[in-house]
Amino acid sequence: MPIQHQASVISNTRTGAYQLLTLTAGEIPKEFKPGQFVTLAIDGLSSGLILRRAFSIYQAQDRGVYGGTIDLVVAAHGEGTKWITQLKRDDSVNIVGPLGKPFSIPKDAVSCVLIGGGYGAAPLFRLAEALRSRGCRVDFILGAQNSEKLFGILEARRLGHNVLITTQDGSSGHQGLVTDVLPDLIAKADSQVIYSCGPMPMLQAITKIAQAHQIYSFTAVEEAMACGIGVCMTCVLPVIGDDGVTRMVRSCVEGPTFKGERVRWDEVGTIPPDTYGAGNQ
Amino acid sequence: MPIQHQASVISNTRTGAYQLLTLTAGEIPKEFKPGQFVTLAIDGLSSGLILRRAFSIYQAQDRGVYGGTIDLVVAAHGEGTKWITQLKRDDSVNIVGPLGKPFSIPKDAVSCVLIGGGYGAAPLFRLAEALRSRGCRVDFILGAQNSEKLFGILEARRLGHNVLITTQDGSSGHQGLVTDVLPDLIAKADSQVIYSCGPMPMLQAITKIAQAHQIYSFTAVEEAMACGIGVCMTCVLPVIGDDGVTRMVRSCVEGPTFKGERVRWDEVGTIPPDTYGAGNQ
Amino acid sequence: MVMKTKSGLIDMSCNFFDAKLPSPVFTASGCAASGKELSQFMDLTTIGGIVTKSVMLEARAGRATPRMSETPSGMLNGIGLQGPGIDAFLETDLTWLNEKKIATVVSIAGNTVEEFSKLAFKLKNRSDILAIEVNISCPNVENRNKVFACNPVTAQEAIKAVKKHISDIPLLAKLSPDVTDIVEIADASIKAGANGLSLINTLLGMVIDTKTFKPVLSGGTGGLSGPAIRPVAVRVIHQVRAAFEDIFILGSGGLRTGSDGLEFIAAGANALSLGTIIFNDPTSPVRIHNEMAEHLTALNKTSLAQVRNMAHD
Amino acid sequence: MVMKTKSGLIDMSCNFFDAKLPSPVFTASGCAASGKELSQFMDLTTIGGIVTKSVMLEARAGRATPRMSETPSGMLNGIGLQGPGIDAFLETDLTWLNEKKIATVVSIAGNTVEEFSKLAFKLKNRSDILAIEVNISCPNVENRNKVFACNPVTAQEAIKAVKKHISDIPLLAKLSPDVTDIVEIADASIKAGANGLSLINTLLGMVIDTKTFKPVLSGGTGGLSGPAIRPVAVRVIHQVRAAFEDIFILGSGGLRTGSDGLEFIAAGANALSLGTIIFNDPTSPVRIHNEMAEHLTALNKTSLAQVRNMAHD
Ligand SMILES: Cc1cc2nc3c(=O)[nH]c(=O)nc-3n(C[C@H](O)[C@H](O)[C@H](O)COP(=O)(O)OP(=O)(O)OC[C@H]3O[C@@H](n4cnc5c(N)ncnc54)[C@H](O)[C@@H]3O)c2cc1C
Ligand SMILES: Cc1cc2nc3c(=O)[nH]c(=O)nc-3n(C[C@H](O)[C@H](O)[C@H](O)COP(=O)(O)OP(=O)(O)OC[C@H]3O[C@@H](n4cnc5c(N)ncnc54)[C@H](O)[C@@H]3O)c2cc1C
Ligand SMILES: Cc1cc2nc3c(=O)[nH]c(=O)nc-3n(C[C@H](O)[C@H](O)[C@H](O)COP(=O)(O)O)c2cc1C
Ligand SMILES: Cc1cc2nc3c(=O)[nH]c(=O)nc-3n(C[C@H](O)[C@H](O)[C@H](O)COP(=O)(O)O)c2cc1C
Ligand code: FES
Ligand code: FES
Repeated sequence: MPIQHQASVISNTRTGAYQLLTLTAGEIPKEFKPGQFVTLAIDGLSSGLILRRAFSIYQAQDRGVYGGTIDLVVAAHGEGTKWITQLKRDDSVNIVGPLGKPFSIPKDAVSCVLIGGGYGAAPLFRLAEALRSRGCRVDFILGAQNSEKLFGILEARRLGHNVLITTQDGSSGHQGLVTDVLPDLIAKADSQVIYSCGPMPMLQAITKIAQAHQIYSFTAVEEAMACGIGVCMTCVLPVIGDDGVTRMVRSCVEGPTFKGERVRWDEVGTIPPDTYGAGNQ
Repeated sequence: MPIQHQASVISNTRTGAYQLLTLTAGEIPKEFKPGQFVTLAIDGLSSGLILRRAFSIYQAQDRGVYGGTIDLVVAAHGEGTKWITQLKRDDSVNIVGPLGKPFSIPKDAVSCVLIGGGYGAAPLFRLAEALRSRGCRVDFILGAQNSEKLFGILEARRLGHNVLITTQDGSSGHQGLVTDVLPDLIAKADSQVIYSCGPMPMLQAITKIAQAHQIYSFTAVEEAMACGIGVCMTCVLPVIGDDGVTRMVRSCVEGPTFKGERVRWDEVGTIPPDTYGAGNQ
Repeated sequence: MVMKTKSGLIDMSCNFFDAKLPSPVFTASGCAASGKELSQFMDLTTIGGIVTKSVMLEARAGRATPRMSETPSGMLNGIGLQGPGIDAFLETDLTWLNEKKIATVVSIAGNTVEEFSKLAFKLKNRSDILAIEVNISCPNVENRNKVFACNPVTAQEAIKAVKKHISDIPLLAKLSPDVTDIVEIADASIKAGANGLSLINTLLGMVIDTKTFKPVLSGGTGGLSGPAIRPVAVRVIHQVRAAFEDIFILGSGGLRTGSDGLEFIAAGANALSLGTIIFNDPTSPVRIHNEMAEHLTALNKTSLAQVRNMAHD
Repeated sequence: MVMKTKSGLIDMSCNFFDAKLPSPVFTASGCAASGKELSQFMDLTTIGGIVTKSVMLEARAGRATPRMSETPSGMLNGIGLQGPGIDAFLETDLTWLNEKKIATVVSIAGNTVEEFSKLAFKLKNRSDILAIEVNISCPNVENRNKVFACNPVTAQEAIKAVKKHISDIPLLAKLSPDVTDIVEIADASIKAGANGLSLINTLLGMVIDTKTFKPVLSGGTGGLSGPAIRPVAVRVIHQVRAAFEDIFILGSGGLRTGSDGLEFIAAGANALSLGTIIFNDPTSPVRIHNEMAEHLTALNKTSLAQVRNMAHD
């Protein structure tokens, strides 16, 4: 059950190209499962920005000196995230969460690859812990445009068997894309499941590789959201259901995590003609 | 000439019911004369509050470690002033000033009463200095609803011959209104000019007393302003010109200081039928 | 129905045709789906009720994404009425709402007069609906000429088609502010049998992406909502109330605070529906209800009804 | 006319009928008086020019205060066209503007068709005016039926009355967004002789004081302006441009940043006029001009003209 909480900023520190934001979160951490996100309102009643902003939950602590807390990794993008990245200790911010469907976790102790693009790595560390506690082997691939935009390398090293780094400009690790190094890793680690979070083209490419290797792919997508709680229908994408029918599905409540092969990646941003209800426009 | 300046907050401290806000002000202090005001923009480009807020200049320093600076006395009222009163050191705020017509200053060394209602006292201290440097005697009456809302008593004591205090709840000084104690002071100090700033009914009552005593009254009015620089025509009130004709006059550029007897106090908020242009609605 | 605030007691109840509700606050169509998601945040029986997302005859996939763009103090949406179609809606969504005893206004939208007629037929004689809102003002149709509420004749036809089948359930006509003379459209709707009016739907707007220089929304234009449009909503409600003393008005458009709600009531609204603010603050229906109560008791009022129409002299 | 930015060179010049101006940016009518006050903050010859406050035939005191109310990302105003009357305006204000060589669009407003005709007569054959803007859309008149731009017939009559006396000076008809079909009104204005259109004037709105429960503005309703209305302005400009490929459009409504200005240009505007944002930022005309130039060069554009109408396919 999602909870609305008036949070206080505990800290907001720079980490590479991002801000690591720690907030009081009340009961939210108790409800949290890896892959879920929270939304933050921008400013108070006089703000001209009325929509909330969504962020993956990076860490969630049940209890501590401040009660429950969560950590977010925030990239300054437009006006809303600029405001968030400038929050100071003790500032107040309204949060709602945990939201969305968490990652599916295999019953068995299988070998998993976790792939994060930029701040997309954020939700993967609590996932890695959950997988490890099931006895899964966990490997990481962290990719970004440049080394500044890589997130969580040290923690990946702590939790992962292998940690591969890629950057597009070659400033760290392999120069290129996460998908350059994925096939080799799958072969070496005998991976059974891939989890990924990052830009849509990356998720799509990973899913293709997973399909080629006949292994599972779970992706966490990022669609523009107005409400984040399933009431507005802005965040939809075409997803094939268990019955084989494509529907325009809300990524905030039926996602953000989807089985990769269920998302019609090529047709995101369109209504595929065979979508349920597409004939009645 | 008014100047637009991107100011930094030097300090923002509580003083009674108000915040004393010190800002860098570039060249504004050089241009400043007592009675003038500045306007502050609320927040950055994402703010839903697009109109500037007006504040009397309380102090203006030409030069110091921060270059020119100004001090304002700010009462939290609605959303805009709430934002201003919460500014922190080093926050940035856009200011425009000095704006408006300063108080007229007598050529001769006459006896003056300066009357401030609440934060309306703010513009009177630099005025007192200017008057004293002309050799004028200065007396103060500071009034407010309660003692929390009195501003500048110590400074008034430093600059004034007599300082009378009134509060409506009797928590300091005489219980009642500034006008209760004014006639006696005029008699005692042989006052020739009254300067006042505060709520409209106070300015009106003071002007009546001044007229009864056949002495000058200069008032600084507070009308809701959209632009503060004379381009929008929202801040008008009916004022009698040198030619005896009443016009709807902009209080931001032709005021905020007016000769008391020129303002048609009873008809503020109306267009008196004999106003210039009133026949052509 | 009398509630206690910091400053006193206040009767916040709302006469909604024959029903007496504990609050005038509803959720607006398209901004609370069919209630299930929001009910995680609050007990929807403590507010007035919900207006469900406009449902069409058939299932509908809606428009391609992007479907929204944030705008200054508002947003533009072009959802395109994605939904399950009336049959699935009645079976699943309305059944759930009835089980939970949530007062429900069912919003319907048709592409043609005939579709409105068929939709109404499906709702005939139902005793589990508080009212039917006839959405004749959705801006997200392919052709501006298809917005029924932009023309008194088409408005009248659509409402008549619904009224034909509906006798016992109050009908609300949801109107668009994008007209030269709202009173004319209101008049046509009332003459066609509308028992009340929902004022206002979104304003037609557009946002252009300044990287691609193309419209952001897949459909080009969309509906502008949120606090930005509130002064237009207040004006429309005031204007229509001045023309029709007795018509029931469900007010919407930019409500954010209890004070905003009271503006609407003073302008002439009988009840309120919250749209975009729900995205900002999912518990806003309860908050706004409480803020209105606090505001009124602080002014020594004892009932909400005391301020209704007060902005008229 | 070619200026240098961080990323390159860009031609920001604006073809304004026969004139070539250094910038497409104007100040909007009623938001810069007659230029004198603003010229303390910037050199008004470096921007496109100014549109003066709508002037009437006679001196006019305007409406009683309160004349404004702040609204979410906007404001409501009911100034009521306070001004000195055309004769005093020409003698004092226009003389000053000419002395300073500031390109000037003179805005006129009449209560009747005859007044428009008389105003036009006063402006006949003047070579010191860039254009005449005919304000047929001021919402602050006593009677909604008096808004000429709400009806194609009255719009046509007003424009014709002006055109009768004016041959050499371009005429812009300033239109209201508060109509069912803006293209119809635009068409009527063009047929009556308008050489261009100013889009948009304010939206009719109302704010109610929730202490007194009465309308805040002395006139009850007022005109809504500012960023809040920008998506409506972009939509109207886009809609009118789609209907009239060649008509000159002076765009206004909620401009705040250079990016906003480019939205207008891509939608079809030839030039821009800044209203409410001037109250927020008196140097915004220069800022917005520069932001547009920076934005365009960062996208490797070499002239503003390259993005005009780009939102149309
Ligand atoms: C499930 C989910 C998880 C996310 N996790 C993170 C995270 O961990 N760290 C992080 O830095 N960012 C994350 N994002 C992206 C973040 O939400 C956007 O960067 C942010 O909303 C942009 O807001 P803005 O005001 O800076 O940009 P603007 O462009 O001004 O935003 C305008 C509007 O568009 C929406 N929007 C714009 N870009 C995006 C986007 N990429 N995704 C969703 N909405 C968008 C905004 O919410 C807002 O409503 C996540 C998004 C989603 C959907
Ligand atoms: C010349 C002048 C000097 C002033 N000096 C001071 C001062 O030294 N200290 C101080 O605390 N206040 C001063 N004020 C009043 C101050 O400007 C208002 O309290 C402030 O604008 C209210 O803004 P808000 O956002 O809190 O209120 P809101 O009610 O939210 O404001 C809404 C709108 O109304 C306008 N407005 C509302 N009340 C007033 C008002 N009383 N005067 C002018 N505009 C108003 C605001 O500017 C804004 O545009 C002065 C006003 C003027 C005109
Ligand atoms: C995302 C979204 C979807 C909407 N869908 C509908 C709808 O299906 N039917 C309808 O009548 N109105 C719909 N509306 C309009 C709202 O019900 C409401 O009338 C309008 O948004 C103004 O209110 P607001 O400013 O509080 O949002 C929708 C609005 C939004 C923002
Ligand atoms: C205070 C004020 C006064 C205005 N006066 C006039 C006027 O006299 N004539 C006119 O045509 N438009 C007038 N307008 C409308 C503006 O010129 C402009 O079209 C409108 O405000 C939309 O632009 P904006 O959102 O940038 O302000 C006025 C607007 C404001 C805010
Ligand atoms: S963001 Fe509103 S339904 Fe997903
Ligand atoms: S506030 Fe705009 S003219 Fe005075």
